[in-house]
Amino acid sequence: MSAVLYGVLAAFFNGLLVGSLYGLMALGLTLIYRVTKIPNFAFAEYITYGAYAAVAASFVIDPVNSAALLVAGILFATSAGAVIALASDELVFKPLWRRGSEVLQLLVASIGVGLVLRYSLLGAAALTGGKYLEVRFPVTYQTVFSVGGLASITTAHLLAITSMVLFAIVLHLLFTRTRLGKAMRATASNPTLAQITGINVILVRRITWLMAGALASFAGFTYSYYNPVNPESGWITLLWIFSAAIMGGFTFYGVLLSGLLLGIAENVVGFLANYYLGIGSEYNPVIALVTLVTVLMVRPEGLIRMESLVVARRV
Amino acid sequence: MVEAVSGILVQYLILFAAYAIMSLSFNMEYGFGGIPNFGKVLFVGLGAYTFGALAAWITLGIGTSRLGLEIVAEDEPAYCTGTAKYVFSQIVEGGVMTPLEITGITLLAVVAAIAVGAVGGVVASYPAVRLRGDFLAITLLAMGEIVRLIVYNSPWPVCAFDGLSGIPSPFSVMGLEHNISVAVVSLATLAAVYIFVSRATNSPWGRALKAVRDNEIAAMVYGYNPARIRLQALAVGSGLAGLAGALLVIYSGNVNAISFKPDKTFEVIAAVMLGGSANNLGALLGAAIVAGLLVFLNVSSLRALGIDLPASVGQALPYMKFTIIGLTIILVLLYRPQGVLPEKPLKTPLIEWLKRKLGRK
Amino acid sequence: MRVEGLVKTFGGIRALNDVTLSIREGEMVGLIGPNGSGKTTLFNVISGVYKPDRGRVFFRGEDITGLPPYELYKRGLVRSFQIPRLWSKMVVAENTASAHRERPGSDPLSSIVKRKNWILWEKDSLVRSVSNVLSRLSLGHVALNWASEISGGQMKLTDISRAMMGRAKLLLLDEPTAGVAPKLSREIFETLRALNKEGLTIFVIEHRLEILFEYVERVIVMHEGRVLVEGAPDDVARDPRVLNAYLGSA
Amino acid sequence: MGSAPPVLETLGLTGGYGKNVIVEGVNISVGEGEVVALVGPNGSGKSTLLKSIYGVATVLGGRVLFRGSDVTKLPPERKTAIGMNYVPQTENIFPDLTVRENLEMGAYLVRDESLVRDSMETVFSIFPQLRGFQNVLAGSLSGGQQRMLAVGRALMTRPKLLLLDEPTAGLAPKIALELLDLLVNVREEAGVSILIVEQHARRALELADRGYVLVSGRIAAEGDGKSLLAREDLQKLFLGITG
Repeated sequence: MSAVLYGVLAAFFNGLLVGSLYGLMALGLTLIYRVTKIPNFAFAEYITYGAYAAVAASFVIDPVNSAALLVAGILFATSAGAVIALASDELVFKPLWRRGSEVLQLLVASIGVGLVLRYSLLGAAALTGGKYLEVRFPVTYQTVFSVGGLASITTAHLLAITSMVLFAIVLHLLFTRTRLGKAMRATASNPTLAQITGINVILVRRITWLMAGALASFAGFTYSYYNPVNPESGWITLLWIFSAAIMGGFTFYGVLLSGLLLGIAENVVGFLANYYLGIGSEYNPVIALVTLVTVLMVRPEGLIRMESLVVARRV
Repeated sequence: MVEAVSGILVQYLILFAAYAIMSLSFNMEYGFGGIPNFGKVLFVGLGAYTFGALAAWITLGIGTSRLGLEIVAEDEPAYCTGTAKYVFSQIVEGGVMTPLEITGITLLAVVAAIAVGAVGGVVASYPAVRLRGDFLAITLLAMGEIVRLIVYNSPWPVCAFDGLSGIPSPFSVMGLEHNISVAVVSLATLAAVYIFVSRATNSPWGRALKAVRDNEIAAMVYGYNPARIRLQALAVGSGLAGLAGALLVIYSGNVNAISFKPDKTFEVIAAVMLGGSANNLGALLGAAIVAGLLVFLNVSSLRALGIDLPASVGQALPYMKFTIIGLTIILVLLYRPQGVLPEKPLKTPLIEWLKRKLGRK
Repeated sequence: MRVEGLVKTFGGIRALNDVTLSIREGEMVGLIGPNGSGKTTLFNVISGVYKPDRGRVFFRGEDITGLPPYELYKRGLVRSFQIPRLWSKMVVAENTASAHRERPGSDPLSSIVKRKNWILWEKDSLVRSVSNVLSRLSLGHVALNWASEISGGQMKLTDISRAMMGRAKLLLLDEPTAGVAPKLSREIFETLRALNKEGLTIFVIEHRLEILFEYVERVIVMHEGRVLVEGAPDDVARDPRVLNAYLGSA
Repeated sequence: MGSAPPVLETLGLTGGYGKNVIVEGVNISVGEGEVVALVGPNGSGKSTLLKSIYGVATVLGGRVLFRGSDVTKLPPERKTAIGMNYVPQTENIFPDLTVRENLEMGAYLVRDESLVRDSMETVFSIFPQLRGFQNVLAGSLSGGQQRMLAVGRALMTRPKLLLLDEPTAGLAPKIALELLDLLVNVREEAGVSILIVEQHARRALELADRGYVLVSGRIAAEGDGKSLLAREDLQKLFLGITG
């Protein structure tokens, strides 16, 4: 096999993994945005905290039993993320929303929440002697099959892809088939009318945050399963997550596809640019960001929309 | 002890001046004009890169020819090489250039930094006219990251991840104490910028900015072209941001793209929200507090003040600063959304006259 | 001002259905009609807030269809809104002042370089015209209050004060007296009449017909997106079609 | 109307927004199975009266009786639960939900699935047009269809009383007429009393059993629809030319 093809394949496999993570992470962000209209910058931190909580599970569970550890990791991560997400809404976003704050104020508030969470974790890691400035989930992934030893599919791929697809389907079904999901959409679409029809808007909001937080931290767990994690890991990925969410037009299937596409494009295009033009892979992130800015400028309603969301209304 | 404290105080004054200029500029765009320029750090960076590269390039060109040297540099600017560092040090110590020359170069580079910043602002007004609110904020933030990532990885203009360093200090060439001189010049610049901004905003233009911010359709009906006013605000604001960037480089003698992460924008946002949006004095107050956090919450600063921290706390301290900044943003939004110094009517003859008239009653 | 064959559709509903009408220079004309008959939409199309699907708008002989509102302002066309769109975080006097037709110092460069100029202008002429307009509308005592913190009637008046400052040739007023006490409503119309006498053309949507009919020379009645009747107030009031329109003709 | 208490009765109802009084001392009643029209010139407070009854606007004085019991202080969602429903003039649907989902959300408080299905059938039989659009986003319906959906949504809880705020505002005349005709079906098929605020006074009064004319926040005339229409002074009331 020629070197180019080989390299492209390796980049593609890697992109598949990274892209699934983007998609997985963007699902929770989308959930929050669709129900509460908050562009939540603190979402990155729910991911990071999830990863750290998963690692914390290994202090409790005997690391020899890897299956039990995986389960404990997931449980620790999701419960931590759900609690933190809910707390950030109850303490910050809900009071602001009640007062009728504009979107931009909510955005700034979420940046504040993000700073507090991120740097508290960094501070705590530093306080404990810097040992936790980088952590890794003790159970590592295994190669499932490999082409020539470099381009390989691993259990991390399987976990990321399956969970992303699964959660996207679950969320889509939740929103289209269930009473709760429809109540969530109704709340977002017309809160006053939702209240009149007897929907408990506050409860719906709480459930949304719990779910989104759990999703974020599950993604964080998945991240820590294949990569070392530091307190800034979530934050560094945040703009990519936003890219995926915006490209997908904040629809669950759209976000899934955009995430995959971003991850694959970033890696494959990056590889080709390196191979033929000598541009280093350190420019890869630029691809995602330029895509984001382009999409926002040209089609702010998203590139890949898998549902019609906002319709032309009378002005 | 006294020396150490005064050293920190000087450092604080410089940082205060730089942050105050950034805050005044962000306040003009966001507070008065309602444009969420979350890419503030991009324009500060543009100023810094421009100033650093231009000053280094000219200085090095003159320096090498006078020293009879020749620098061969492949794939990177000559000023990134080790020889360049030697030339720079010779300029400071060996009197290769006259104070007048180096002052001229510095001023030229400052003007260029302002100009490039302003041009960047004009470019940024393209999305600012088309997008609103959160999407605009994310776009500008992402634009900032794109430029930072490229600059950080490319040898042009500021030597990639090594950064451009050792730019000769004009004050040292003149035989002055560098930090104190920078502090004096920064404060003088800040004073000029403050007068500029407060005159520009306390004017019919300030009313135009607020009109577009408060209700765009009404502003259009009464003859204001929002696209033009947004462009003006971003051009002026980004020019000022470029100036702040240049000041930071003059102070440190280095430029490295790593220091222009979004966090810097967030510090500025925190300063403006804390001090009071659409209030220039508020921006100063906010900058004073934020710069204070950044300077004094440091192990070395605290040690100089006689406070010794356990080693572990010392390591956590740089992070805790940002926790406090984040907390500040949240608390201000929750409990005093208008900031410490709330928005006031613009100081124009009209308002002064009305105050006198209504006050007399 | 003349509009020809204006059509504007929203999601399948024809808000304006072939509207043709004209206003002569110096006239004061009332526009009435039941809710949803297209009055406000007509104003929005004339003033450039919406673009019409079909038809043209002419102002003093010039085709101004689809021009942005700030271009229309330059040509002397100013409007007010039914729900006043004030600049809420500016004080009343600033709201009034910002609508002034002359605007030295309203860009960053001239606000600094020509500072003496505009300060002098503001002291000499702006202060006087603002205080004139405000006292004429009895807003003097709230001149320094935030526009978001005055009563609904005062908001209405502030909006009118802006329209007066614009020193327009044609003024479109959308329900200037809605939510204003009856006595004040009359005063508003007295002011409008005085402005009209000074040469301002006024086109006004109004629901208080008893007041409107006293002041305008001509009334245009809209119904279901069309011009139903136009004529002198007394004739219009007696026209059976108008009664039908208000009671709901089958 | 027999001896049973009227479905709705207001006693000296005064309401508005904040401290702003818009309607004052209004006494009206709606009997079992009656369609009552509330007409009057623009700005006379018709919508506000409806909102005060349902609890969306502030009640500043007086009482609201629903089937004999005092419901003045009940929040809107409680009123929905006990059989009153309200269709606001605007923003009366969930634009981002499909037609079917809008109806389901209308019956959010009804747990019994078969009841929901029955109610939906009733709505579709009253508004056959909607049946074909079940899976279409409500926001993309035409204005007339949106109003039908809004009324249908309110019918999903099988209310005893329906408060309709200008269901025909902004509709083309032909469509408005169709909708008003359909409202007669609503009464018959869903067995509900209706209090309707209507701009098209003539149509509404022709359709209604009784009517009230509201002028400047007070009841200026009342009676059965036909006799109200015959009154000459009514025309004057509408054009606001007094004396």
